[in-house]
Amino acid sequence: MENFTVNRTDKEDISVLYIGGFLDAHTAPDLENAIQNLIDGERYKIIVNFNDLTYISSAGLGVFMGYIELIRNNDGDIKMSNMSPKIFRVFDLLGFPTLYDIVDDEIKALENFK
Amino acid sequence: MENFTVNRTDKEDISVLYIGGFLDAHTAPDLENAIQNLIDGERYKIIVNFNDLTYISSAGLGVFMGYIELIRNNDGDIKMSNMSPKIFRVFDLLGFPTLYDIVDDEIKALENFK
Amino acid sequence: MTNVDKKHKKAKSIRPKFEGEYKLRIPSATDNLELIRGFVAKVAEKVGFCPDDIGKIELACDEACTNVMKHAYDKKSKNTSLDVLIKIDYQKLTLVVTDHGKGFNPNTIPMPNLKEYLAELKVGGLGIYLMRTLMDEVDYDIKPGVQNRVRMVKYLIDRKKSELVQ
Amino acid sequence: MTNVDKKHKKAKSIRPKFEGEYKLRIPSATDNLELIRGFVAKVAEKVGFCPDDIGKIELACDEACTNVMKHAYDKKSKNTSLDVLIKIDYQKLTLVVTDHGKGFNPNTIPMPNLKEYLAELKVGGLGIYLMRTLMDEVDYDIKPGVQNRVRMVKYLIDRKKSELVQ
Ligand SMILES: Nc1ncnc2c1ncn2[C@@H]1O[C@H](COP(=O)(O)OP(=O)(O)O)[C@@H](O)[C@H]1O
Ligand SMILES: Nc1ncnc2c1ncn2[C@@H]1O[C@H](COP(=O)(O)OP(=O)(O)O)[C@@H](O)[C@H]1O
Repeated sequence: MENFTVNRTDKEDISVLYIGGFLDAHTAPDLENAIQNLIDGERYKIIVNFNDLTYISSAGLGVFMGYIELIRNNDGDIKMSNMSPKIFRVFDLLGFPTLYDIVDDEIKALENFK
Repeated sequence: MENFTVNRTDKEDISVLYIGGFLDAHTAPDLENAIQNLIDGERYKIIVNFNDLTYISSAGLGVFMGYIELIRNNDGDIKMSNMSPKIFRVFDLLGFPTLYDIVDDEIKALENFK
Repeated sequence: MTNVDKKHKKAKSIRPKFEGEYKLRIPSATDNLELIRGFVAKVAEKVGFCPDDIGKIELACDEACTNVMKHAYDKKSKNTSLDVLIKIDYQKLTLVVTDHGKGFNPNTIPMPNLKEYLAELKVGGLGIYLMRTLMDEVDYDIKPGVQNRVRMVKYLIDRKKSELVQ
Repeated sequence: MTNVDKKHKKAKSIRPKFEGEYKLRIPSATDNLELIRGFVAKVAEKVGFCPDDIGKIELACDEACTNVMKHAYDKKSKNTSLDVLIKIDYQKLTLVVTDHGKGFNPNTIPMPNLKEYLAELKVGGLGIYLMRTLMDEVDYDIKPGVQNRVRMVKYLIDRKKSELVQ
């Protein structure tokens, strides 16, 4: 059983991270590694597709907080798409939608990078 | 969440019980009720279709042991079909295949009543 | 026929008890979070909470346990454990997470001002805030080195409300 | 930039421990069997047992707990509880199910002769037989009214064998 999965697809200068399973204090380092890899490759335009994510805790939210400044300072962004209502509610509870571009699907997220 | 489900379909003089979920000491009485209802209606030709059953313990096996004699004394039988390998293994461990007619699918079970 | 009669007596069905205590003691390590969440969610489901509230209880419990795993013990400590107690009755679910670590003073932990927090792009410091937001009551009982507890309550009254709404 | 650096330090990853104890105390009622099975199965999965062996451990634990729920306590007793302890290390999983009920003498319980059993169409009496068949070691420690325990061991060596086979 895979607790947490992260798969990357590059679409020109934009990278999409597909995340699945649960993102908690145990699996957050896996997502950090994936984002760190993008940064090491100077790829700052990032879409995180939440389609297969079933659970998130504050440890998961913290990963995004940890990188957003650096990424934006490099003309990039983290855009988020395909969140289930359950996951969105946690982001919403903490006011994250004012800080992050959270959109319905990946196509919209790609458009917003144009 | 339904822990255990049992649905009945009558095909002429044969009744099929479709069981699903888990059959343990907690849910065994539900299966007993379903079989008791058949007996009360003098329907002794019974197929139990295990297709959706995910788990069985000895309490579940006991239900079949409790009725088989009465049913056979009335020219009936309990035939079993569509068991997953996991469920079959428990029956097998206890030698039940020598006592019960356990077949691959419902069609075969119906045929065996002819 | 007594023998046959005996066989036909119904298997004893022990009725669900909606009052009771469920206790868990497990190693204080993040790879157990999934296990704890699954357990707490099932108990919450048994009591009759709606999926939304089950999700809230699960998350609040995760946050409390994550805090124990991250903050309660020195890294060198061995055999560190964490207790989760779930008490259920008709009206409410009480969740008590206990550690035997160094403790802290919850009064000195300010609740984050979310706007300021987001503006400053801080990392962390959201756990206790979430717990207080998700649950109806949250209080701490800290005895450093002995027993540190956080007690959280969720009332089941919400069930009726949410059943009406949905 | 120290502030930014700080943020980028990796979240602490606390490594899975393959040694440790998991304890559960729950009300002695059959509606908790599912909860127990789910918990035990997850721990067995963590240790690395193959699906077959996880199923065996789950069933053996169910049988032991069902026996407590059916036989250990008088029907009138209130607040009756059952303990499940899972100890894991690299080589084996040990499952201890404890009740505080009336106890029994396991030596007087004959192992069923399966052929005879089936020929006589008996109901029940398969639980302990299953436990002994499914697990590598099973022993009882009975102190009526105080503490009655069944201890069952499953060795993880089977893992390699089954990994080779599959
Ligand atoms: N069980 C605990 N043991 C010791 N310290 C704790 C415990 N729970 C919380 N704390 C302290 O409270 C602080 C705030 O916790 P929280 O709001 O969850 O945010 P975070 O864990 O991200 O820092 C922690 O940084 C820690 O210092
Ligand atoms: N925890 C227990 N407390 C009291 N008696 C027990 C306990 N476990 C088993 N027994 C006794 O052992 C007998 C055999 O158990 P088992 O093989 O599981 O079959 P069954 O439960 O179907 O009778 C039970 O009928 C009961 O008398």
